[in-house]
Amino acid sequence: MLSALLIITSLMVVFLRNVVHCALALVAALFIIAVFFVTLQAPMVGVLQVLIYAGAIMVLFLFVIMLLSPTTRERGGGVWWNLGTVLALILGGLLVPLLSNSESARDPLASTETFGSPEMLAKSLFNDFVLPFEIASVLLLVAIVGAVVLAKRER
Amino acid sequence: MVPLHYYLLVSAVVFAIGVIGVLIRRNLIVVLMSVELMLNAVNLTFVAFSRFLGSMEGQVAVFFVMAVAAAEAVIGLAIIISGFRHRQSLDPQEMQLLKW
Amino acid sequence: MDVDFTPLLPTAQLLVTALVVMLRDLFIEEHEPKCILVFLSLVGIGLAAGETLALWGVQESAFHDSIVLDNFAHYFALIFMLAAGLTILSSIDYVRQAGIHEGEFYALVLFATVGMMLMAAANDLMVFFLGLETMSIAVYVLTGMWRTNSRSSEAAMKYFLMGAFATGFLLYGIALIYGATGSTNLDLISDYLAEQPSEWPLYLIGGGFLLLIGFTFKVGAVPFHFWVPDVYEGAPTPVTGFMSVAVKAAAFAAWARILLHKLSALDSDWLFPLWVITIGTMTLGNLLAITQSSVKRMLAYSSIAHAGYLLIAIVVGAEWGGLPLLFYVLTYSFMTIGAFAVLSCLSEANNQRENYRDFAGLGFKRPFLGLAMSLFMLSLAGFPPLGGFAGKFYVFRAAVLSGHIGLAIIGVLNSLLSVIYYLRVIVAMYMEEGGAEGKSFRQASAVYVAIAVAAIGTLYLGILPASALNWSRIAFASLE
Amino acid sequence: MLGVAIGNLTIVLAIPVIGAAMIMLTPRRQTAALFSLALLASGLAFVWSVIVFSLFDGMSGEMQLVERVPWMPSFGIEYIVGVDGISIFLVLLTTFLMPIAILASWSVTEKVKEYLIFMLLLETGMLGAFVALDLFLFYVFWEVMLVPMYFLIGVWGGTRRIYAAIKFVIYTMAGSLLMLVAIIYLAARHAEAEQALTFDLLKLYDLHLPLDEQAWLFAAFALSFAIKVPLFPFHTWLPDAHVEAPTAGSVILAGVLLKLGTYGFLRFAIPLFPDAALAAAPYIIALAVIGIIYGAAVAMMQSDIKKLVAYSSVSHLGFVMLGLFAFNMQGIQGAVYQMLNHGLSTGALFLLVGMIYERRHTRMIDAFGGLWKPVPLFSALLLVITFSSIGLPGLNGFVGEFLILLGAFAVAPRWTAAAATGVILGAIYMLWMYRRVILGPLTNPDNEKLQDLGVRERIMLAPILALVVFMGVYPQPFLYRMQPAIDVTLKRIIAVTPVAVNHHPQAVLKSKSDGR
Amino acid sequence: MVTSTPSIVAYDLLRWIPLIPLLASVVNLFWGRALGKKTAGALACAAVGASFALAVYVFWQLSATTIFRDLVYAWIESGSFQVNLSFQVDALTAVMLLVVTGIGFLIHLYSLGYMGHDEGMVRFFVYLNLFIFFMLLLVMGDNLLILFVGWEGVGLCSYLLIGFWYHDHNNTIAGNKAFIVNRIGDFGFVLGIFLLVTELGRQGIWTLDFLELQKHVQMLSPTTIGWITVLLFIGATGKSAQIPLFVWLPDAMAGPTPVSALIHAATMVTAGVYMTARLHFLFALAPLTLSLIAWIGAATAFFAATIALTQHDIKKVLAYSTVSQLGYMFLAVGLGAFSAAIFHLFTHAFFKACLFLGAGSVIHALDGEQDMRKMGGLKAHMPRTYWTYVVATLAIAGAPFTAGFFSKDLILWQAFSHGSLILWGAGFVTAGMTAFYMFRQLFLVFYGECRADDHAKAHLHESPAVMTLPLVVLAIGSIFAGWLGAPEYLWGSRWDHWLQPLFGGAEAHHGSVTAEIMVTVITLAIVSVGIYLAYVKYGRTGAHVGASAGAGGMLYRLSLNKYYVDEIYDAIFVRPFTACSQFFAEFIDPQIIDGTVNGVAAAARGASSIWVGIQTGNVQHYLAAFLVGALALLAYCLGQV
Repeated sequence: MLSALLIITSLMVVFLRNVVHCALALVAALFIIAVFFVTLQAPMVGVLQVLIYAGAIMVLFLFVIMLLSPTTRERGGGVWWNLGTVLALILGGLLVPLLSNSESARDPLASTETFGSPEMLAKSLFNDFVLPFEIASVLLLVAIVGAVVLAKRER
Repeated sequence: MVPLHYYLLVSAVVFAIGVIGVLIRRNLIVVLMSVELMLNAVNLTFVAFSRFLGSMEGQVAVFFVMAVAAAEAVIGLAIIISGFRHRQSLDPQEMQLLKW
Repeated sequence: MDVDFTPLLPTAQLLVTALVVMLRDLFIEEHEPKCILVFLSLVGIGLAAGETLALWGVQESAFHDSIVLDNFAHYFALIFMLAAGLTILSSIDYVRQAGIHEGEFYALVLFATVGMMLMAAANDLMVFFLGLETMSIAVYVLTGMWRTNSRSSEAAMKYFLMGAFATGFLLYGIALIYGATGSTNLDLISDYLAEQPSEWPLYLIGGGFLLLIGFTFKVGAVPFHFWVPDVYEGAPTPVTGFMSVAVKAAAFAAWARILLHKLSALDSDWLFPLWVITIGTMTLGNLLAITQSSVKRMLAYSSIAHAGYLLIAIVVGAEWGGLPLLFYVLTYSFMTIGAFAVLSCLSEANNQRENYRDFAGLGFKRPFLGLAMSLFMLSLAGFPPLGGFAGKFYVFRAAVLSGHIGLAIIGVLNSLLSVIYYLRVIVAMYMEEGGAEGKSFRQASAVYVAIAVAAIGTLYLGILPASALNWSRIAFASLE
Repeated sequence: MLGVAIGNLTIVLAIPVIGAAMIMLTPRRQTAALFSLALLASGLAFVWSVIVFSLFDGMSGEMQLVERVPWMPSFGIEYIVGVDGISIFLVLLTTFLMPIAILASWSVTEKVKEYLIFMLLLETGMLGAFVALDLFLFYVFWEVMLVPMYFLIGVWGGTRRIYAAIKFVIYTMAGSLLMLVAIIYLAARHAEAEQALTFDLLKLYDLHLPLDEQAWLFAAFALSFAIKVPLFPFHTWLPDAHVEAPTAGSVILAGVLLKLGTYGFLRFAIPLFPDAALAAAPYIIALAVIGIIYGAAVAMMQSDIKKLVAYSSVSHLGFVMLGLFAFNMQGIQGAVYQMLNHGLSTGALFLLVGMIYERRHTRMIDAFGGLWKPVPLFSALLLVITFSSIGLPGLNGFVGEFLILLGAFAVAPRWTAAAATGVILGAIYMLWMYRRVILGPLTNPDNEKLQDLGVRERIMLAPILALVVFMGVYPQPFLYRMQPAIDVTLKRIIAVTPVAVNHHPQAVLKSKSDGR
Repeated sequence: MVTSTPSIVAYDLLRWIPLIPLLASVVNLFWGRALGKKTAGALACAAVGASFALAVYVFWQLSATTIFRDLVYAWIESGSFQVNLSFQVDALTAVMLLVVTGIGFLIHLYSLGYMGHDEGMVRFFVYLNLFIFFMLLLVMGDNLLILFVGWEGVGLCSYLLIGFWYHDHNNTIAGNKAFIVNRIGDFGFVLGIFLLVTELGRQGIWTLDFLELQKHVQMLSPTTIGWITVLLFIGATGKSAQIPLFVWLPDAMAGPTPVSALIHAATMVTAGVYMTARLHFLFALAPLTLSLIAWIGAATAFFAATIALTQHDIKKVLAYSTVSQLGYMFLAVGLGAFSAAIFHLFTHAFFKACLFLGAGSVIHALDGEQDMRKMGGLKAHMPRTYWTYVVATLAIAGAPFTAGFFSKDLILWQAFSHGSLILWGAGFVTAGMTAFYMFRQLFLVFYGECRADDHAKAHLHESPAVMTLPLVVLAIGSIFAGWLGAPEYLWGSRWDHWLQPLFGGAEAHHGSVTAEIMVTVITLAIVSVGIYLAYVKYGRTGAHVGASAGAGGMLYRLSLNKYYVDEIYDAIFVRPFTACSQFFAEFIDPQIIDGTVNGVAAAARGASSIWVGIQTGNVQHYLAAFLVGALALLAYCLGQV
């Protein structure tokens, strides 16, 4: 049920003609994924998903869309669309057998109720993954600098 | 309880759909969105695995992926903007200065 | 919790340097000279290099084995810093007259270097991934930094799109491997692979292949090479040099550590595809380079071809290929950086002088540039006694010793093919008239220093490679 | 590492490089200084090589004055140089021709500095290839040699110089790269067999591979050498290179470079892979003979003197190959002797052609005629050299050709008979050329004002002519020094006594394989 | 036929005989101009004179059974193959030595006068001395290779001297022709040597030394010897202008007349005969080759004579007569009568040299005119030349008690007694024709009224003494030289005694004296017939020379045009070869071979320019390609398990 929704929204992202509609479809898709996260006992991640993606990133997208407000309507259809679609479908066709084998069908482990709680996330984040955490900060710094350098309007 | 490969398949499908978008859309912003879609598909995989392996690493990974996704989105949009300044278009197929 | 930060010292050093450069930049007025920034960054690199040398031989892993500092990491760290240093040296005037923000430029070069060092040292897929992204994003920006130049921005766009696309696959691969092995830590992964080779889930191998795709993209091997010519041509010349050397080197470093060593259990699975990819990469690169009219683009294709030669070392496996791989990367860095430095010497804001005809007569108008360039070209073509030859020799030697004589023969035939277009540069420089005016070239000593260093390195590695070979052996041995 | 006392051969190798370095430091305006420096360096190299010759013991066939310095020890790559009765003469030939070539370059006016530097580097390259006893080292010099020649042709050459230069390089590399693989493979096999990693030629001699492996390796080596020689189907780079190269370039090219091919056969291809060489002998002999006749026939049709001489080289080198693959003392000795002869006479021919070209700026035969009246001395010298290359008894050419044919006749009488017609053809095209250029009425008015050879030109030619006569009248000093070395080589190939017993290659091969 | 083993004496004076002319030549080469014509010429003559004197001195001490040897140094050593530069003089060599140096000296003298006005005189004498040197090398060398060196050397000198007046194309072409045709002969010669060496070498004998060879010649199988001798004889046909390689000699007349006399009549062309005689022990073992030689000799003698009948050029007539006389010599050789051959060589040297020099003197007088139709009636103007010419003509025609009489009849008698009538017949007829064309020449040149143009007539003059003196000497020689070899029924042959030890019983057939006299008489008969015909046709008045040209049918034209041999050779050998090498040079080399090479390069470029198209510049194409690659890899991954 959920997954059907997810797939539909994603398809809308890809196939809707209007950029804004695409963006909104993407927001919807991200929400659904967040829901998935919650069902998978990752509430914290789900929350972050909503905040960062639906909140920050999508807003950024919408800003840029407004900023550039493309005048020309995007051209679509034609052989290229079909070709691309076919290739992607083949990709799906290859991934499916790759992923769906008996081994991956095992049942979930009996999990403690604390699993996925903010504490656990924080613990592993600041113990095992403190270095990546630092790197991530550097990464974001780089991104900011870069964005400024690239997008700043020349005086 | 839903088996693991159910999630895996869903994410695979979403990934493929993202790929479609990157391939066929002639609007860079949408292409960028499709990339985000791909990354989210991967996130789903991560979380699913972490759930079924009972290890937090997957969720942590998702955290980092979000950071990366954010960074990429930012840079991508910046590049799109600076490119838009050069040729008033968002059509990736109109970038033809460099070839052969 | 007690963490030993010493292994991170060089990385941290560079990071700090980058920040300092950026901050210092804020206090410089628009039109003042910014040599101080160059000075700062070089000092920082120098210190970092010094620390790395001091740490040479230290074998430590920190942060729950998520990062390993060994000679391998140090070796590549030195290569990255060398590349960064030479790039900065050769880019001073280029950047200035291209109207690129210098502070950010140098800072980003340093950031990229940090990312690379993390890649080379990463012992955890997450660390590797973040390092990779740090590097990539920095390089995307560097590529597009010449904002007044539409080619530059187009290159950035293409690079970014394909890079992000590839990232998706890479990440997917990581996810699957994580799913199969239950960890992102390479030690644990390799242990898992060692323990029960029998019941690998299919998607483990699939993940391995997706990872492979990501790497193949980064090193620019056929059929994932399409970004290379366009991006290299569009990017500011010093950046191109930096990319073709440091980025490639970083990718190969990670490849050597992760695929060749930790995931070596999967080698047999992708041996054949790699074999095909190698041959395709060498051949296509050399073939397409022949008909280029722009030297810069020719060098881009030639860098694809060289990725092919490096892949030979990968294909023949860790036992034989390790040492040649590292040695080749070293020699390749010198000659390529040098070539691009010469190229950036020629270019001007309004006219980039990248075509063969712009080189006409250069050899006699600017003997030093001519000599250096022909040195680099001959070295790339693999003439003894230059570094390029030594590198090729050991690669082919490894191929023969490990029984891949076919690869060796195809390799030498390819380098025959490459002679055609490398010599064209020399033909232009010495045997044709006209071309760019001699005096209009940049006189800045900095570039010449970079070129000289590169040239000396090329010669030295060709004539007395013994010590360098020794280092690379030690470095690769430290992986075990 | 280089703390070892530097030996004489190394000094001979080093002198030109040092000279080049000094030239590099000299301001380019002082042409005279540059030339005299180059002349000094090459002359010094010659003197020193004569010293080496005096230290050389002609009675022993072993490698002498050997120097070993570890280079890349972990890969068994060493710097090994040494000479034996074969290479010493080629070294002398090189150092002897080089000063003359530099004298011949007096007419070079622009870019003199680079020109001289390349000449000297070229000399080192060639010398190195002659004295190297480590396969890796040999390969290095072999390729190093290529670059200066490429520049000499490409920068100071004629109208189609670029085409010729690139053709030259590509052609040569095509062969040598495969040889590189073969070298590596050989060393690898040796490492397998002996557990000793080395590229030392003398050690590799002792490795005996099965015939099929030998065949492949021999093919790889032979291809690269055959291109250099050049053997019949691989010769087309030669005319272009010769025609476009500046005079000195042609002199060195014909005088020394081509010898590297034949030398390579004698020093590397044959003794390293004796069985394969024996098996291949019939085919190579066939090619050589075809080359002799074909080269002569094509030479006869040329209207450009330089091209004619170039094709004559194809023919002459065919003789050398024929001698080498006779696998007996007469054949090989004759071949080595003929290498020297060809170096001298063809070198002199190119010098003379160059001189006339400097005066008239054309090399077309029909632009001349009746030159004897204006330039008698030139004509007389050209006559002598012509007859030397025809192989007139009493001049050097005869001794070599006679021994070659004698040796070859014992092995393959019919092919030798065919080859001997090459002697007739040689007379035909050379005399025809001479007649059209020098004799007959003086028709072209441009030729009336020609002035005869000047002092510099006489100085250049005198030593060559002296040698041409001396080597024809009294070859013993050369021959008896070669003999022991060739003996050693022959022993490596097969247990042939110097007597030209009639061994048909296959027969010997069979007997050998039976012996195993 | 093992000969009495000769006694060998070391005698290091020999080397000076060839060396002196060489030194003179070198001196003249470098300082000739400085010395001036006169001195240079004098020096040259003196040198030859000196070596003549030496030769006589050596001859004096020589006995028929001794051999003088002089080893200078080892020339070539290779493995066990060794050749020395060393000389030997035995009975045979001594004869040749005297001929070469003696006649050579006379001709040098003559040249002083003849070339006196030529600005190239110094060069001329350089060549001439060089020639003497090589000729001496040829006759004195004690092994086959030194002989070959001389052999080639004289070829070189003849090349140089034929083309002496280089500014005329015909001369230089003739020179080339001479050298190249000789090369063809030498080709056979060398192969012969190789066969000899290698075959003996297989027996362990490595030598080219004549005495050694003679010792070991039995080791060789008859067939081998047959091949060797045939190959060597091919060399001889080249050098001595026999069928099929005689074509160069007539053209060689382009050279100055003394050259024709010395090289192309007296000495060089007889080298072939000398060589066969020198290797008699080898040829004697090859009966088939001998008969081949005999037939070729006879045929050459006959055909050359027929050609000589009709020639107009005074020197051409003599040239063909030379060829014909050489034919006689080879006839003798073929009959195994080496001694007779050498004897005829000896006498022929005298009268033919005399004839050539006479002709030269005539040409000199008419400054350069060579066409007999423009001569006549010179008897009055140049008596000395005339008389000597008459003597020589009689000698060559074989008038009784002249040199030619003895030597020619000896050969004919050999042929007759040998029993092969055809050979004899050929020689016989040739004798008649010889008489005819020689007297034809005599009449045309010296009798009748003078047909020369006026300005030539104006300064008709007898040649100076320095030219006529040699004529006289040679004329005397051409009478008495023959008396050495008189037949048994006269005072007997000292010649045979001299050469007997060398050739052994080479000629055994001595039939009845009556038969021998018979043969002689018949020969004289046909000779006189020949002379009579000549007189009838030309003697009374040389008026209708021109008419005679018209007369005569096809045969006449055939003979006049030398049987079109040159044209035939041109059509058979020269043209096809040139055509084929043209094909090589203009098609095979540039198109096929080079075409392949450049083709490969072009292919690389082509492929490059095509494949470069895949780099479209459209990023989404790139992405698609990326995806395809990824799919391929994943597919492979799936396919594996």
